[in-house]
Amino acid sequence: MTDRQVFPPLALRAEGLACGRGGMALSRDLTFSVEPGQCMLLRGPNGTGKTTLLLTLAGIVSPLEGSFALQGSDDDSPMLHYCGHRNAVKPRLSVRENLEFWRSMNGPTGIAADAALAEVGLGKLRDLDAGYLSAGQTRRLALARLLVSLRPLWLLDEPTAALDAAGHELVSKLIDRHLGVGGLAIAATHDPITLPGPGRLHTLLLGAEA
Amino acid sequence: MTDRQVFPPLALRAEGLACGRGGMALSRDLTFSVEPGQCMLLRGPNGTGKTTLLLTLAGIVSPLEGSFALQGSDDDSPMLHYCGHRNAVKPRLSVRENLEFWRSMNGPTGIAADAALAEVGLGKLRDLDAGYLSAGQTRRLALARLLVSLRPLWLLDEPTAALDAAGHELVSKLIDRHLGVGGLAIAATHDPITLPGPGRLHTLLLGAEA
Amino acid sequence: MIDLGPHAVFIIWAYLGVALGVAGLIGWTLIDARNTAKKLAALEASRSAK
Amino acid sequence: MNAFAAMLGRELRLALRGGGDVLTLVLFFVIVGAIVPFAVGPDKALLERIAPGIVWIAAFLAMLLGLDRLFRPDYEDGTLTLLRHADLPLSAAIAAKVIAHWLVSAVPLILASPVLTVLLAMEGDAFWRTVLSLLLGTPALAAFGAIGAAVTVSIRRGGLIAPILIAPLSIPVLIFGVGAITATQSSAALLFLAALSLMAAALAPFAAALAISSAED
Amino acid sequence: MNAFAAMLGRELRLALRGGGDVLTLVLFFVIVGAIVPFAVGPDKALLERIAPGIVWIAAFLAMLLGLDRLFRPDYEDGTLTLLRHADLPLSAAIAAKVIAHWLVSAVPLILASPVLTVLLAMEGDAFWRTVLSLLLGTPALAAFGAIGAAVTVSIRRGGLIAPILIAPLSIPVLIFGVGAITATQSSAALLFLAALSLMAAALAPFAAALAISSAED
Amino acid sequence: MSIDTAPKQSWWNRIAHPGQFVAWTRPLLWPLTALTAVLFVVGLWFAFFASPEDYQMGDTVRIMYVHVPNAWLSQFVYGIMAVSALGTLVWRHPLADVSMKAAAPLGALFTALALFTGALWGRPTWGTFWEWDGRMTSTLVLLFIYLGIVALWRAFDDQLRAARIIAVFTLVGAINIPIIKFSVDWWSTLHQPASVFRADGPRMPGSILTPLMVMFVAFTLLFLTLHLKAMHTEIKRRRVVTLQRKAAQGASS
Ligand code: HEM
Ligand SMILES: Nc1ncnc2c1ncn2[C@@H]1O[C@H](COP(=O)(O)OP(=O)(O)OP(=O)(O)O)[C@@H](O)[C@H]1O
Ligand SMILES: Nc1ncnc2c1ncn2[C@@H]1O[C@H](COP(=O)(O)OP(=O)(O)OP(=O)(O)O)[C@@H](O)[C@H]1O
Ligand SMILES: [Mg+2]
Ligand SMILES: [Mg+2]
Repeated sequence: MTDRQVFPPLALRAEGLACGRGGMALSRDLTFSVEPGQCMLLRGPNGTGKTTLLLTLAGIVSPLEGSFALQGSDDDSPMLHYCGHRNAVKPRLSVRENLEFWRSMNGPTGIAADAALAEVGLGKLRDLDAGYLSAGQTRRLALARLLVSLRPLWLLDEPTAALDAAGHELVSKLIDRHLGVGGLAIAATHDPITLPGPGRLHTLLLGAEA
Repeated sequence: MTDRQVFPPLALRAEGLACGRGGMALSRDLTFSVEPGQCMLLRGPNGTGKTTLLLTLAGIVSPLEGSFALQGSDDDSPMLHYCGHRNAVKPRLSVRENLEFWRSMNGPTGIAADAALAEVGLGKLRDLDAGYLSAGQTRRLALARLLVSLRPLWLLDEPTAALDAAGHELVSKLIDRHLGVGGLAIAATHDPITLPGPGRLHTLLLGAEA
Repeated sequence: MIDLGPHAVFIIWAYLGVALGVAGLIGWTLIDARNTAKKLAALEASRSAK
Repeated sequence: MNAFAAMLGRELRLALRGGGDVLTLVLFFVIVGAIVPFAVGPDKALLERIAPGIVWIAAFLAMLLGLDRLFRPDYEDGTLTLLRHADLPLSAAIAAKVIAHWLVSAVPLILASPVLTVLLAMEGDAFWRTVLSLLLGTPALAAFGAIGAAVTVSIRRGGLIAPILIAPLSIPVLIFGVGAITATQSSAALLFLAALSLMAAALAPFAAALAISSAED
Repeated sequence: MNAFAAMLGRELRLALRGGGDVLTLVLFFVIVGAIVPFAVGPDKALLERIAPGIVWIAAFLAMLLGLDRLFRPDYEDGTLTLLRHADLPLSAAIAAKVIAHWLVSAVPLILASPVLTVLLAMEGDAFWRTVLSLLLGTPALAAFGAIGAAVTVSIRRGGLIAPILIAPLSIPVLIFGVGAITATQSSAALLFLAALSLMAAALAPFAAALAISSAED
Repeated sequence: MSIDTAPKQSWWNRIAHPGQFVAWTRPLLWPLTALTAVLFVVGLWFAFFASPEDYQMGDTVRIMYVHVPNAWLSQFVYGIMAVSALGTLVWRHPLADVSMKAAAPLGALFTALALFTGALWGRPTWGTFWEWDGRMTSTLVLLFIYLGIVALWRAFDDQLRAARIIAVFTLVGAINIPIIKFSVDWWSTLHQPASVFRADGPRMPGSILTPLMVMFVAFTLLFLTLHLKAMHTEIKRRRVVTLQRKAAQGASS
């Protein structure tokens, strides 16, 4: 149920996709589609290619076979946020400067930087040197980047890494809200993620033959 | 219950310890003790000083107030393993070479490198360049370091980070076994860790006033 | 062999150097080819053995 | 345009807050210049003769030194990956970085060049030609440097290769730069320098962007 | 002793597998030497005169270049933190690193120095003195470099500070090194070089270990 | 945004597929080798027994028969690399990667040999091994560029990725080489009295031209043969790497 449709109705479809590293396939023959308002969870043991699949969808690693497309987009402007293992947070810039930078780079189409910081629980730390943040705080800052620029597709690699219990809830809430406005999300995670409402979450299991 | 006592009976005691960063206290007036065969979990929201406390106990950050001591040790040889956010894994060396290096550096008092790799589930990858490991595999390699050199005190900072379900169990098993031979462990974590047997696990809650 | 004149040393060294360089290159190319072929054969054998 | 300014601002801020990186480069420039008299002996006429060459070599080496900081930190913390999906095209972002690199590594050298001219016993006239030639030539060095840095960024231990890739490419800059200080046809050399800088600066962002976007994560 | 060998072995392995880092340093050394003629002009007599200085500056810079790799990667991936709790004392571990650094960065330079002597038109006799002076002087450069790198890594912010910390320390080495090539009192200069190297090598591991272990994580 | 990996079929794609390429070029190797060997024998016979000494340079002119072919190859090989680099970037063809990589060490060696023979020629004619003359100097710079490229290839461990990056650098170098050549000429003519000996090609008598031409073709064929062989090896090496990784992966799962 989408209460407010912000994005054009996009869908991510992959057909017979094989991704891998260094010419070697890690996952083969993946066929899936993610519709607006849906989130796909990638699960699987360590080293089965979750990160690789996300990088492939982000266009950074080239697929070995098959194809994928974000259907319904007409222009060529960037459509996705990638949030990887590494946080792209610069020490020496304050927390707010870090976020403002990405807001300018990705287009200030989302909420204001201060609001986003408050949202992820860093409101009080906004003038601290970002190099001093703890592991979890750094992760929260990386998540705030998703909020300051609107993009329909989120690719999240272990979004809950290093986060506390409140942080886990925060991630669920952010995804929930993003889906609510018609966004798409793909998240690789080892932690349980639950969303209210049925049919919005499905899981792609990698690597395990079971 | 310690089935086989490998270490001398040590105990870690802290009295009125205050730790912090940059002269600013994060946690104050901590008094605790960890006895042989016991594990202390550090819990608390992001940024409340878990990592800082571990670094203090490892002797890397100096305490602001109070004192702590590992009682019962008579010689000056290193007594602890610190396993932090960063994995100290070198690309360009194979997985086994990485581990062998640490085995020589820390003293080959534990099990053999190959056995340790098999233990953490990297047995088959032992000749792979360690730079190619996935996030979880790298973490497993860092954990293998604990096994190749025997040290009574383990300081673990989010040992389960990036690990899958099997990895979580692995961590519990390793801690359990370490306690079983009379070791001590302190682990900062956001994930649930359970150990069989009562009285072996206690929790220190940081930061929360509740 | 003809008489190479007063600068024979230089001529001989030039040809010798080139000969050595080219021989080295050929040798290296062949050895590299042989080693790679061997490795490939071994790997393919171990694959089909499985 | 806004994003371009943000990138430029960020780079400048990082450099200026960077615990005196700028000062370091200048000091290095001066030290290389000052070490030469020790190495070749304190012969004034000789010094004056080789002074333009030394100024340019010192500038070249100083700019090499800061190069590893151009892309590597951003590569390692994941920023470059994210920049591929930014609204600003990657080549524009790189152009901003190159401009910032020039501002923080070449301009201070130019400002410090009077010190070297004194140490190396150059006369007043040559001093102005030095400043001018540095001003026109260093953009080319920065641009070639950016290409070298981009090509080597994804090599895990690749920081050392960049200088040897860049040095041969930069030889024309050195030759014309020195020519602009010494020769009687100083103005021809200056023209060439300017042309080189323009060409290199126009080419570099695209070449560097191409190299970076072919680097996998 | 076993741990010491393990450290040394690891460092050598990393350097030799590092995609030709060694080759790169040598190339850099030769290129810096070869670039000087472009800057000072192709005058043979002049070149021969400044050749010893150039050889030593090229060596100094080549050794500087590899320096950032001495501790920084280990600092950034957490290895240095762990080394504090190793069985092997930190200073011994650092001594192993410095030895490895000298082996992979100075020895190749010495082997490559003939190329420079040809390019810079030095005569046969001067060549042997060059080799000898490099052999005796480079350990001091490596040792001072290690101190500089350790201090830099422990202040966390200044990647580029090492060169300016090291340059003043290294100036005596350069002066005596050049003296050993040119002067008639070559043997006196060689003696000083050897003394400097001994002293620096004995001091460096402890100074560097002190700097590193006072760095917070 | 969409990415498709379906291969485009064409005759070119078929014969240039790495596996196919090895298959149809392998029969060429032996004839090429034989031809090269024959030409070398003929060329050397001409060079030593069937050509007169130069009236000016004396017997040292015989160095020319190895010097000039190597000097020419030093530039020709870079041309091959630049064309292959275009192939890598524009058509993304794996064969172009392979050709680029196989050519680099060959080019470096030919350039080094040109320098070596030139230096040995310079000593009797100019009285010095090395002169900072424009042509010699730009050849030296070219050698540095070659060595840089070889070092780059060695530094990457993923060769597929390396190819595109190195292609960028090769092309930048290709643009820059004329500039370097020009600047070096400008530089040495500016600083140096025009004492440099100049041998103008056309002035050569036929008795010298014949061995030169034969050696010239012989060296070029030598390069082509070695290049082809090295490309075959490189294709096999890539297969080895893939199989090794597969083995590691197969073992892990
Ligand atoms: C290290 C020193 C030298 C280098 C790097 C060098 C390099 C070159 C190069 C690049 C060419 C051009 C080949 C072509 O256009 O295809 C060439 C041709 C030639 N070189 Fe050298 N050369 C050197 C020394 C000499 C010396 C000392 C002599 C004679 C005394 C000489 C005589 C010639 C002649 C006769 C040609 C062919 C004629 C021509 O193309 O104009 N070279 N050399
Ligand atoms: N260049 C490479 N060559 C060969 N194998 C590679 C290369 N890079 C990565 N790998 C392998 O690919 C796998 C990496 O998978 P990936 O990082 O996608 O795993 P993941 O599912 O994200 O795991 P995790 O849960 O641990 O993050 C690992 O098994 C690793 O060994
Ligand atoms: N130099 C400094 N000056 C001021 N504050 C600092 C400095 N370094 C760290 N901090 C602050 O100290 C805290 C770091 O705590 P620490 O890293 O120990 O947290 P943590 O409990 O491990 O959190 P997490 O669960 O996120 O890993 C953060 O709140 C950070 O803002
Ligand atoms: Mg992963
Ligand atoms: Mg922490």
